[in-house]
Amino acid sequence: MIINHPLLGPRDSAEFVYLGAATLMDRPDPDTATAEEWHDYGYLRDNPAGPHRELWFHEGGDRSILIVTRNTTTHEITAVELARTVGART
Amino acid sequence: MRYSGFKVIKEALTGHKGWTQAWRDPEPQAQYDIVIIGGGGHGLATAHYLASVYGERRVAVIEKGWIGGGNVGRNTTIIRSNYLLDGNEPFYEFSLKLWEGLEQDLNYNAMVSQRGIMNLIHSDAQRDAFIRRGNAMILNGADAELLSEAQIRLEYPFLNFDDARFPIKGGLAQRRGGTVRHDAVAWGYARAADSRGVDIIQNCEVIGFRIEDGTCLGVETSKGFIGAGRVGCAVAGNSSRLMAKAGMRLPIESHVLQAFVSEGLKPVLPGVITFGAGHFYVSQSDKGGLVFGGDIDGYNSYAQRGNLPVVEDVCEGGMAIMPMIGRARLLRMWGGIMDMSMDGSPIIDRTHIDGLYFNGGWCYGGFKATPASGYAFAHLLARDEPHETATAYRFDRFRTGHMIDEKGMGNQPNLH
Amino acid sequence: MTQKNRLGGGQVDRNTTLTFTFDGKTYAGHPGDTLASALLANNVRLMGRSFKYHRPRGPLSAGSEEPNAIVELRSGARQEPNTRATTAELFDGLAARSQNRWPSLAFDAMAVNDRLSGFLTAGFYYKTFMWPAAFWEKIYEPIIRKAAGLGSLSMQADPDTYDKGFRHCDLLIIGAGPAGLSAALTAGRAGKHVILADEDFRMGGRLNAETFSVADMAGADWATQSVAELSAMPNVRLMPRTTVIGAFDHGIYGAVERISDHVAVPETGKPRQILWRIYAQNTLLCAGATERPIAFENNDRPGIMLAASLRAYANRWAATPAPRVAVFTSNDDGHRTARDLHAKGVKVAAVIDTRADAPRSHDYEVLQGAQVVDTMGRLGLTFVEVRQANGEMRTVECGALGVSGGWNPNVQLTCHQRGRPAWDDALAAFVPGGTLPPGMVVAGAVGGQFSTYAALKSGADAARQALGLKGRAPRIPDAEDAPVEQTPFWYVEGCTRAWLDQQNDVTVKDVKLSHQEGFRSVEHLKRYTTLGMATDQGKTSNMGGLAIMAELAGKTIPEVGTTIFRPPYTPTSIGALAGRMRGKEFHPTRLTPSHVWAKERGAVFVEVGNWLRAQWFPLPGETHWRQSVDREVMATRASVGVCDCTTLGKIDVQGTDAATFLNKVYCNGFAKLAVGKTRYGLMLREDGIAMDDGTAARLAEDHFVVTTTTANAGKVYQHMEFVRQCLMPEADVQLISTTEAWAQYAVAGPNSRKLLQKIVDAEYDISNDAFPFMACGNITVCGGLRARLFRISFSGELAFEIAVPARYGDALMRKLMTEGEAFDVTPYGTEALGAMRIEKGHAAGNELNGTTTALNLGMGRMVSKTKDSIGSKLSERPGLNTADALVQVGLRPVDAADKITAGGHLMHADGPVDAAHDQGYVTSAAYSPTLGHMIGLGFLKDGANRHGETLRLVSPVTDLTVNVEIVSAHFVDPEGDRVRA
Amino acid sequence: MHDLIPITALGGTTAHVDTIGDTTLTELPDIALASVAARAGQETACGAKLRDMLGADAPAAGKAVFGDPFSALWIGPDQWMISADFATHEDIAAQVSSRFGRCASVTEQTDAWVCFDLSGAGVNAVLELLCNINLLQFAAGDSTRTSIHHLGCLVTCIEPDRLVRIMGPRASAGSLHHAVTTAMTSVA
Repeated sequence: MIINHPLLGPRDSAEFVYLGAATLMDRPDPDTATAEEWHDYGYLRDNPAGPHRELWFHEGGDRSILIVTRNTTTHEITAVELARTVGART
Repeated sequence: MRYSGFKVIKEALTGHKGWTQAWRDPEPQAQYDIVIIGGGGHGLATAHYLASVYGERRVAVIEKGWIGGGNVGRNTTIIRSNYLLDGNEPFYEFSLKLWEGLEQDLNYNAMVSQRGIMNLIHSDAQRDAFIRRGNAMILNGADAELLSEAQIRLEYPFLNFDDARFPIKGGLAQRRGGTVRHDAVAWGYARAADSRGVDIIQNCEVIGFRIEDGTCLGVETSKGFIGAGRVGCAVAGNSSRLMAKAGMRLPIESHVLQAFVSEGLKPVLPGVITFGAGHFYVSQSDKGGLVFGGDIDGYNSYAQRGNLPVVEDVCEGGMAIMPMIGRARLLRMWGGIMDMSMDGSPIIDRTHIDGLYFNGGWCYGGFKATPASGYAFAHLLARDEPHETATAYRFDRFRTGHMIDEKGMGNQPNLH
Repeated sequence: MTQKNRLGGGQVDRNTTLTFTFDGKTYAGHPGDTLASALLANNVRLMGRSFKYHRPRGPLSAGSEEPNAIVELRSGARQEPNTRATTAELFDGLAARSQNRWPSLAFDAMAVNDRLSGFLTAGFYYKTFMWPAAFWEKIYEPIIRKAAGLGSLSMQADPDTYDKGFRHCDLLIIGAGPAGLSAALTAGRAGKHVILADEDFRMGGRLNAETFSVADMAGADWATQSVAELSAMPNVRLMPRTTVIGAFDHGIYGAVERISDHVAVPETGKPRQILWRIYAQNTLLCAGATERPIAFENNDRPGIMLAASLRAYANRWAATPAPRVAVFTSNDDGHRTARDLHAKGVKVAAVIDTRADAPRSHDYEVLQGAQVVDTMGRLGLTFVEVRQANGEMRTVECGALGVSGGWNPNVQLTCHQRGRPAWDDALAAFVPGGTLPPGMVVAGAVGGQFSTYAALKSGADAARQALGLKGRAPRIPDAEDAPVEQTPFWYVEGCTRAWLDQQNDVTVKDVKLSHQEGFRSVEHLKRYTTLGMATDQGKTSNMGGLAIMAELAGKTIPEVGTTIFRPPYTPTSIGALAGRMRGKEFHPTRLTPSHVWAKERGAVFVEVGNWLRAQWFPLPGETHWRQSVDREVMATRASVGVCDCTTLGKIDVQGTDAATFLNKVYCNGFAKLAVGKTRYGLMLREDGIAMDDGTAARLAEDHFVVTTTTANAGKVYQHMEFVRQCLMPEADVQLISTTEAWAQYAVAGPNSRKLLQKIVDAEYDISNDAFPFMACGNITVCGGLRARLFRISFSGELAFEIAVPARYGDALMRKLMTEGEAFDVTPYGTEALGAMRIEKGHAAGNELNGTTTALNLGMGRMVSKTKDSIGSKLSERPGLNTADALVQVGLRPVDAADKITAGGHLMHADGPVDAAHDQGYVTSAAYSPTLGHMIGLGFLKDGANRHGETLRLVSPVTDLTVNVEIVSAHFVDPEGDRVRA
Repeated sequence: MHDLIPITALGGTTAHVDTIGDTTLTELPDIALASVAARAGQETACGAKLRDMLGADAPAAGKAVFGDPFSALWIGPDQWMISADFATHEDIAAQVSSRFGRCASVTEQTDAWVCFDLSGAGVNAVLELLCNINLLQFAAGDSTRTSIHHLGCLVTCIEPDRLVRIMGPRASAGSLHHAVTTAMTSVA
């Protein structure tokens, strides 16, 4: 697969390490979250057949973590963002 | 109709006119006691044991395509019970015992071939881990044998001993491990279940569940509503998609695992060999093809196909451990969709919806589990309590912290 | 060595004669020949045996779709099984052998299977061999396995090498027939970066096999001229002998280039093959079409082949299988074969055409509305039996029969991303469907454009369309443009032993039986009969099987389904897919800065991940590794030892939020760590399980150096980047790995300070007061070299770790050795390191096994309750905090002579020994030279409260049962006086 | 002056040079390296300092800037690798750090890497066997991190098809050297 890196352009996915669903960025608030919320965060996944937001670490490149929107049935990639930028915005 | 050598000879002499359909092709009835969703190995095995062991008479298996078209038809055919943890080992050993009696049970030759499985050891830490595992196997009533490097040289002289990046330091063998003709498992269970009255309904896709007041009453399908006292889901690979129709999120990600077969070669491999310092395992089929595989591609996918990096990674492992295969040719590669669970172990459990039961999360290890999975799921469906070998496979183990993590990789499914 | 069946003309170089052998017999051929064409020219039709029935077989085709003429090439370690004679390029000295026969190709004892074929029908093995149960493994299966496979491996390591590479292009054109060449010319002239790949060694595709003219010259000449023009273009890369094996995601194609398969032995240093990963903006598939056979009784005899292959042998290779041939066809294309062979002077005995209105000829007899109903000839065709339109039978004498049932587009690559082909009624064939791999278009015969002109035009058009080229369309050269008419004709009525899949011996009868038994979907058919699962992947067989199944089911062919094609397009050497990553190069090797020195010193090395580390340093007279290791431990504990610990991961953490960041990733606190101090840290995964441990040294308010275990360095770095970028995006933290930048040595033992004082520059006071336990700092050594010093200890002794830039590591080690002579300094390896850490009770990889918590490790109280850190919440789950949770303990044998084995399980001293009574397990074990017996670390249920208890350590897999006493894991200096000395 | 004699990444006391066919691989031990990462909120200030130091704008993503005495490669968002002559800049981290003050984190990287120059006609033929770089677009000043035989490397184009600099992990210098010379032999 080819991931169109926002800074570096098209890069082979083999340069990346897959980290999982982008929901991993939504870590529960340690002060308020319930045990159930921690369980859901840690263990439940939407796992859709279709567009999926997911994290790819550019280990063999610039060490950015990207949020890639990729269709799990066709592997088509429709969006790529820098996780740090998105995380800082939200 | 019973199959036998005599029957084959008789038919050969009479022009094969007497062979009948291996299983019927019925239309669904309005109501069953138990409906199994998924005509793969696990679903068909469940139906067989429901009928043959638990005496259930009104059982249907519904399959969206053709039976045996999922992971039971696309795997590397290995059976073994070389697990470490108490939550797993008794279950897989039970499965291996069922394999050992499968032909007689089903009156179908699935070619269970116990030529052994050998996990190679390449470091002291790995040896320590394999000794622990071998002991766990023996303590659970399975067989295990630790081999020295010298013994490996004797049994597997073609491995790379002298030019290895990671030298072979021994191996953990399970002599009762081996391979099975995978398609025949689906067909054998189907035929046996059908012969006891189970309706196998192909090309019937589940569109949704009918759930009222927290109770599942049946399934909406492409062939209309089918009522059921209990509904069991065994659709590994598609578990999340199916259970989403019942409003559930699962501790599962779907990943693609590629597998490979070479052109037919005269027999060279005694059994299954796994390379402990790379991603490569291999056996040789009764037709002569080297059947091999390695790691999952590593990203969520329902596409049933993989990509080159993993193909190369697997072949690199193969050439590293077995450099004689360089001139053998890869004939075909394919991808199956794995239910990768959050701790690498399966789930056989009730759901929070009455009458709805779940079997899935088999990761890439579902094939070897087929008989025990069917048996344990049948037990759960018939008795509404877990089978004694499958008590740990609960949904709530992640909530309570009782994970069954053989590889110690934690809640990252693609690492299991 | 007469080439009895060699004709005139063709594209073989008669000026050069090549000699080769087949089954030990010597023959002659020419450059340009394939093994098959040369054998046919030498009047050899019998080239192989089928898989199941061992039927005699000759080539069915002249290309990579070949199911029958499969041979072993070369000898010794280069023996290459299952090679298609139809694509093997002839070279001088080539040695080929037939396979799957015994004792000889002409007389094969296993041909008895053919007599038993009535019993060996599709799926027969599922129905028998079940009684008695024990017989399967002992008797039946060994017999079946003995018959398995076609060719054989040499059992020796492949002596050749393989490369892998990457290429990028604007347009990848797959297939250099008329469509591909036309497309390449169009794109190349427009200045685009083009790769043109073709599996053949000669580009031109069917143009080389036909007698058509293009632009008023022979088609083959036009191809040659076009190739010459293309090769002069710097922006066009021609890749003959290159098979595109697969279409992968996002325009990545796998292609195997055969660099040295047409020579006896690769040139020194050159690869046999190269796997190219081609990154194509656009791809044009011009893969052509494959002729399809017709099934009729005994249609598999040597000499029976596809009609277009018969004429390819005649036209391109100037060879005919026999001087007298016949053609069996359902369409006009078969007549081309008759015409071309007749023109070459081959006697055409008859053209048997299934159509009543078949065109007649002056040159040979045409039997209209006739069908071949049987054939004769044990090892090669002698006669065909024909049923004529009027029902009369007639025998036609011929040594070869060309069969033409029409053409199937080669849609394989269009299906590699699971797109399904579409049925084209007009062509009565599957053509590329609507869901091609993104970026791919097709042209030429694969798209149903069967005439030469249509191929040329569609190639040019498709290239223009794919690349968005503007301007006037190029002129298409004049060429053959015959209308295409394909009358479906799959099999001759009433046939049973009529082969569909010739290699796997699947006949019409087997398909009928499959249907009868309910195996009716295409996937069931394939799996039950093995149709299409041979080395040709069903290129010539799938359609026939589908057509018959459709007829039996009363459905159309597309209703029955399509088989899916999977990579690779043709079978691909495993060596090529592995490339250089084998032997010692399987993984890169990491060497420590003291490696050169250690090697001089005679160290024994061990692989630790990709690192090579010194395991121990044997001295003269030491004959067993334990002698060396015990000495190293004792010397270190007695005076001073040095160990290279560069392999530990080092991560530089800087920024104003560095301390906050570490507070998040470590379960224990770091915010209040003073500058100049180091702290032990335990890192959890978010699921509460221990991930790694190490130290963090605070060099400045905003600067830490974190160490990780050797094994987890990459994982920890990745985890820290995740926390930094995904969980703390606003924080001011910067990370970079410095693992390899610094040579880092542990200097341990009571005299370690004294030794270091001889090296550390005088202005740095490293006395216990000035530089106490867990101190750290930047210093200089040996007269001004920048260095770092950490007072940390893994051995339990007074110890330091000293780091200098890696290039000085060798010199520093030598310096430590010479300066340390006064203290009998001893270098120690990983074994002594391991023994000392077990003596001290430090957890390592065996304990941090991915399932253990801080509680298990006896560090439960380290998990801070006053702050949030990764993993702290999920570590609170009840299942991880049961009263009988496993806790790390030490183990000593009750009888000091007894052995302790890592991996052993712990059981009550009396009582059952089984999984249900398991109390825990041993993680690490070593001989403690300090204590004079073996010791171990392990995890034991409620271990903290069971010190002093005697348990049974059982390890049935190593045949060991010993009694052990549970003790504290801190065997040496439990109070920690030494490290603080 | 200290008395410790350095060795090169390949383990010699002098730089290794291999010429095979038309290409030459030269080990470059005399390069000092330091990473510079802008502190959060200090990106502009850090960019200005880089401009001062390089005499040019800091290289953008995937680019390199060559200067005297300092050159720079982009290695990540707001992160660069600065290089200079070892003889005069052995203490490059201290030198760079003093220029940047608190607007950047600076880390010595000199001995984290082994540096090679691969030169000669047809360098691209070697490169295409080693790493996935689109050589159709690899122009002078382009720099990319890529994988060579499983080793993460920085490859910088100095002169297209004639001269590239390859930086790889120092501990694996031998494996990297073997990979490159093997490819040089393949295409020779």
